[in-house]
Amino acid sequence: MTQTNTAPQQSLTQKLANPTRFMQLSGTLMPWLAGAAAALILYALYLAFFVAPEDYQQGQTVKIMFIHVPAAWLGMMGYALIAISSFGYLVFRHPLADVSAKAAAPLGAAFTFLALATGSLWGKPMWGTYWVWDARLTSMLILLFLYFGLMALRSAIDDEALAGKLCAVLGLVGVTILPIIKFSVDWWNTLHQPASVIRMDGPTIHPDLLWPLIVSALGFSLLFFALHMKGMRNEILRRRLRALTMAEVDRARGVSAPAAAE
Amino acid sequence: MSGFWTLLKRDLLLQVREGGAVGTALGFYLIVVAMMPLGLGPDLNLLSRIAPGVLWIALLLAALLSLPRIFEADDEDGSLEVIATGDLPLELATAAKALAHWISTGIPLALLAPVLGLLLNLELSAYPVLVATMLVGTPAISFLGLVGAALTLRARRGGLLLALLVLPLYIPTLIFGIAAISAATGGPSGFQASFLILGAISLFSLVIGPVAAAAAIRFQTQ
Amino acid sequence: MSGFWTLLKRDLLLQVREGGAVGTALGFYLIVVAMMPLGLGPDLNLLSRIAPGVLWIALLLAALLSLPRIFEADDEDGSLEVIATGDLPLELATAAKALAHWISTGIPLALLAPVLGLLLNLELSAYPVLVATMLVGTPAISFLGLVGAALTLRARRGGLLLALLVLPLYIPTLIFGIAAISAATGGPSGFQASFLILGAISLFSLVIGPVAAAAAIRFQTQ
Amino acid sequence: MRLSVKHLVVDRGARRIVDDLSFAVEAGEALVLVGPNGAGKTTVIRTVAGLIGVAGGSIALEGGDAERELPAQAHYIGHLNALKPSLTVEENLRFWAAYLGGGVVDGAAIDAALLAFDLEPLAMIPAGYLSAGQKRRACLARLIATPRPLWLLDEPTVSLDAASVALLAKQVGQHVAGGGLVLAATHIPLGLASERQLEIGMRSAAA
Amino acid sequence: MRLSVKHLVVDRGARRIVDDLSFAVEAGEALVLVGPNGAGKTTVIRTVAGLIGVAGGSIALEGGDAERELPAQAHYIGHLNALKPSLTVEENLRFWAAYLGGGVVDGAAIDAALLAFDLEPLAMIPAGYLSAGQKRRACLARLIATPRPLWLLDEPTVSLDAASVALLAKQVGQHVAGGGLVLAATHIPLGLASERQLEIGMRSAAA
Ligand code: HEM
Ligand SMILES: Nc1ncnc2c1ncn2[C@@H]1O[C@H](COP(=O)(O)OP(=O)(O)OP(=O)(O)O)[C@@H](O)[C@H]1O
Ligand SMILES: Nc1ncnc2c1ncn2[C@@H]1O[C@H](COP(=O)(O)OP(=O)(O)OP(=O)(O)O)[C@@H](O)[C@H]1O
Ligand SMILES: [Mg+2]
Ligand SMILES: [Mg+2]
Repeated sequence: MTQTNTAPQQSLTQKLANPTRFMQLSGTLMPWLAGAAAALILYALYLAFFVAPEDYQQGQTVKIMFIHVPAAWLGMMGYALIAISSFGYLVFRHPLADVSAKAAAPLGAAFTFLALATGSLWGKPMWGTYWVWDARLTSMLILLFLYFGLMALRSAIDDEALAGKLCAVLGLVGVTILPIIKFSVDWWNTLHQPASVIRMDGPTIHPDLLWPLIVSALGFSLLFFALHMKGMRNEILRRRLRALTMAEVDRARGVSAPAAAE
Repeated sequence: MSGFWTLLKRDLLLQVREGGAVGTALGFYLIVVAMMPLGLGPDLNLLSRIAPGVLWIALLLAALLSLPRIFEADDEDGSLEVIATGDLPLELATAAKALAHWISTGIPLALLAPVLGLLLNLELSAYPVLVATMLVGTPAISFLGLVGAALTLRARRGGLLLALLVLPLYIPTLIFGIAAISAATGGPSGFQASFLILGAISLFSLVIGPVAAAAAIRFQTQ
Repeated sequence: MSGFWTLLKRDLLLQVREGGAVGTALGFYLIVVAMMPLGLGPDLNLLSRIAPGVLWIALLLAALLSLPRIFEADDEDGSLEVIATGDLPLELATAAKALAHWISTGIPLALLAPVLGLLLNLELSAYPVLVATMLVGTPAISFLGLVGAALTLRARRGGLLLALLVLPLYIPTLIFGIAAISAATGGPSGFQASFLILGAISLFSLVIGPVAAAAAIRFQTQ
Repeated sequence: MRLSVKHLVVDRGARRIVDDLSFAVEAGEALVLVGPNGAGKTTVIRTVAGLIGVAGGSIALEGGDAERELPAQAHYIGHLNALKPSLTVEENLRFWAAYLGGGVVDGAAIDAALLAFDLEPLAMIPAGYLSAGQKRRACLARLIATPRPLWLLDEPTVSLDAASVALLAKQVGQHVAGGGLVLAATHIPLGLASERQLEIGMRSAAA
Repeated sequence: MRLSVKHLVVDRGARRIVDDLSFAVEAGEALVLVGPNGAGKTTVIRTVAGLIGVAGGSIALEGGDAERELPAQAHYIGHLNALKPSLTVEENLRFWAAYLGGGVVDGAAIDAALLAFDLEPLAMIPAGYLSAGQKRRACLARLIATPRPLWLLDEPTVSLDAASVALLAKQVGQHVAGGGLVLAATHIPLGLASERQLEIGMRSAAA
């Protein structure tokens, strides 16, 4: 038997109340976040170019690392953010969760793409080719496809509320399959290729390289969150604008409604 | 549960009545495999080396093309909404449809694979393994595909979008499917592990597929 | 003729309005190309050797999946019947739809091909030839595909059957498309000949496609 | 038994279509929703059938089978006929009877359903070959093939000729006389002996 | 002008649906086909619209534009509305006006068409968001946006409320008064001032 509790006041306006608070909070937070991100990234660049030593093997190209590695981490984190938001949206029906998931998709895709692009640029001097079908590279590429899928699904459905729910379902299915992909791709590569995977191991990183890397990672993380917050703000504003236009249309219709009812 | 069988029986009956569904999928499979030598060159050594991969990729594509039909017809003529008002939970109803897809598409494709293996000069010893691997792997194709079919039900450009959503999810099946066959035909060992993982992926999708698909459909009848 | 441009404009507008049609086709293209190394193994020498074939086959498949939409939506909502009562001969109306398909699918796919060439380690010198060949070859994909789309309009299992009908028609394009690229990158000579033949096939399908498609549609409105 | 809808609120897209609507249908009663195009009749019926989620208020079938969801106790007849073109009229009907009846098909009920909508001459014809009105009748036959207490009918008479409308009116009358509940939306009078009408206004004016 | 149908024979599948039917519609006249479900009304209208081939007999628009095919001089309104859900009502209408009018869009005619079916408040809404009756009205507006002498209407009033039926009746009346021709099939009276009815029998009994 369908039973829904009567909640006459749980209306659209109430749902918008939360985003309103979010808008205020994020409005004050934004400048600080952006400023801190810029400062840290500048400091990291300074460290990278003037303090960090050249790698004895890789020479100047090692500097790509300070962008590449944070981008790779954030690319992966973006999907985690989407998964958490999707869960929040499906379970708690919180509209902000959908806004967060929507804003995170292009951002995560951009960082993933950045990791891929810087990785391939780095690959040319290191491996002599822009691309190899190495496990890590392949799983990163598939992650990019998952982002593409999410964005394509959202763009293919008119009804925004529906699109949000369906993307949440896809986001959750994707996250359960993601570890399997990572694991399977790792396995696939070691099957077909000798263990000649060209990659420095964490511990071999010289402390002089590690410190700028950490600063840079922090800076890029703040940048990610700043952009994410900006994206969410834009999306909320866009939704409000849409609601206003719809209301306008409704009002126009309301005026002539009695004529239709006659 | 009786609703489950009723639905499964009807879906299979429709496949038969609408004639040639199975034949079409098999034909497509055949053509894609036949196109490969045209595209990649007729070198038999090369072909036999890449045969497991070609067979799996072509199978994925053939199954993929038949996915949109899982819900489309029932959605267009309003049946899906009536199905949603049945006693049967929607999760089981979607599972019945995925099962019908597997029986009418997955199994025939898996059984045809050895014949196409001949075209690609696949080692004879690989044939039993090929069929076994595909029979164990194809449920994942149907049940993960179910999610894609449900998600893209009302989306424009159904088929293409569906492919875009579903192919990444198919990658583990592809990799372990190929690994199992390669291992069995003298590649690095580990056939059993790949085979078991393949089965695990199928079981996993048996659970997750219908649940996600039912949720997606509920959202879309709105 | 003004009806021709009206229809072309609307079809392109719908592609834009319905968002991401182009992106979806590109995404699918990318995924299928990426699946090949997963299936065939990561050996770069092998991949660069078969790259032209892989790029062409994946392009065919991506175009193929977008074909059903050419007429489907217009048929479902009744527009096709109204189009048939217009002043514009149905042959030109179908040509407008094929042209819209080429602009929105063929051209973007051809332009994306070089990027995917990178993934397959295709020789850099081949890129201009690759794009030129694909731009000249893809009209045949759209205009021959048109016939398939029209023939399978009312058939159940549209996508699969369509693929089965159309893929054989695509084989000449595939063969000469690959031949032209191979010839240009140091394979056997004869680039010019392959390229011209490819153009001839496209011109031929430009004529035959709309005529056959219009006939098929007339039979099906009955 | 009693269908009671209280303070129903329904949104579609971002718009509020139904705002605080309350009504009840008693056993043995037929309630017809009337109102201009776009008033929200379809929305209300689909919401009761569980196909659209509610944004507020409650829908309950008091005195119904507590074990089963409301939609599983109702027949929903929408704009589409839910017929498979390649199955015959009888096969279509049997499938729905089996599916909606939990696997049990009562042969006598199928015959009664075919008879009720004058479908016997068409029983062996694939549904794809029927005219618009014949299809609609084949769809309506579902109501008789599986007994369910609540009928939700959205413009059931579309494409029906006068004789067929009378057949439908007779079936609705019998269902109501037997203690059934009917909630219908239509622009054309159903011609029932006793029906209550509920006027649904243009909600958007109020929202 | 005169639509003259002589000894028309139409087969569908392997069955003869229309057998030796003759009728004529004069300029300034509305002919309404009536008959039970499955009588062949849809078949006749689609045949006149050129969507079904004839098995015998002739269909001609005497005194029409000799340069153009009959279907290009007629508006066909079938069961489906021919609206793109992602285009607004006005965009849909403009497209059809441009396509059916040979590329020329008369802005005033579009406005008149929107006005005629009370669509102005809905003009900017994507067609996918409309209710059943609103969609039907948007479909009918095509009749006004491009002038064509012959209107072929297959159950044009489906889903329309009483007010909208009156709007349609008014437009049909004006078209006829201006010398136009109308051939319609319907189960519900259109409410025209003057209409001639043609009863089509149950062919299947005879076949
Ligand atoms: C397109 C090509 C590439 C992709 C997609 C890629 C991807 C990644 C990813 C996902 C990570 C994060 C891994 C983790 O922390 O678990 C990473 C880290 C790293 N990558 Fe790349 N990479 C690429 C090319 C390269 C190249 C050419 C080099 C240098 C030879 C390189 C050096 C590194 C290093 C040093 C790290 C940090 C390692 C660590 O965290 O232990 N990458 N890359
Ligand atoms: N999918 C949708 N998204 C947003 N709004 C919608 C959607 N479907 C319908 N509407 C709007 O909801 C309102 C009510 O529609 P509904 O279909 O319930 O009307 P109705 O009373 O059944 O009308 P009709 O008599 O024309 O069938 C209309 O104003 C319509 O524009
Ligand atoms: N595609 C088809 N193939 C074969 N027979 C058909 C087909 N479509 C309709 N028929 C048959 O043709 C006859 C006339 O159908 P038609 O649709 O013209 O009737 P109609 O007068 O419009 O009826 P209604 O009032 O129900 O719309 C019917 O008996 C129907 O069974
Ligand atoms: Mg309605
Ligand atoms: Mg009819």
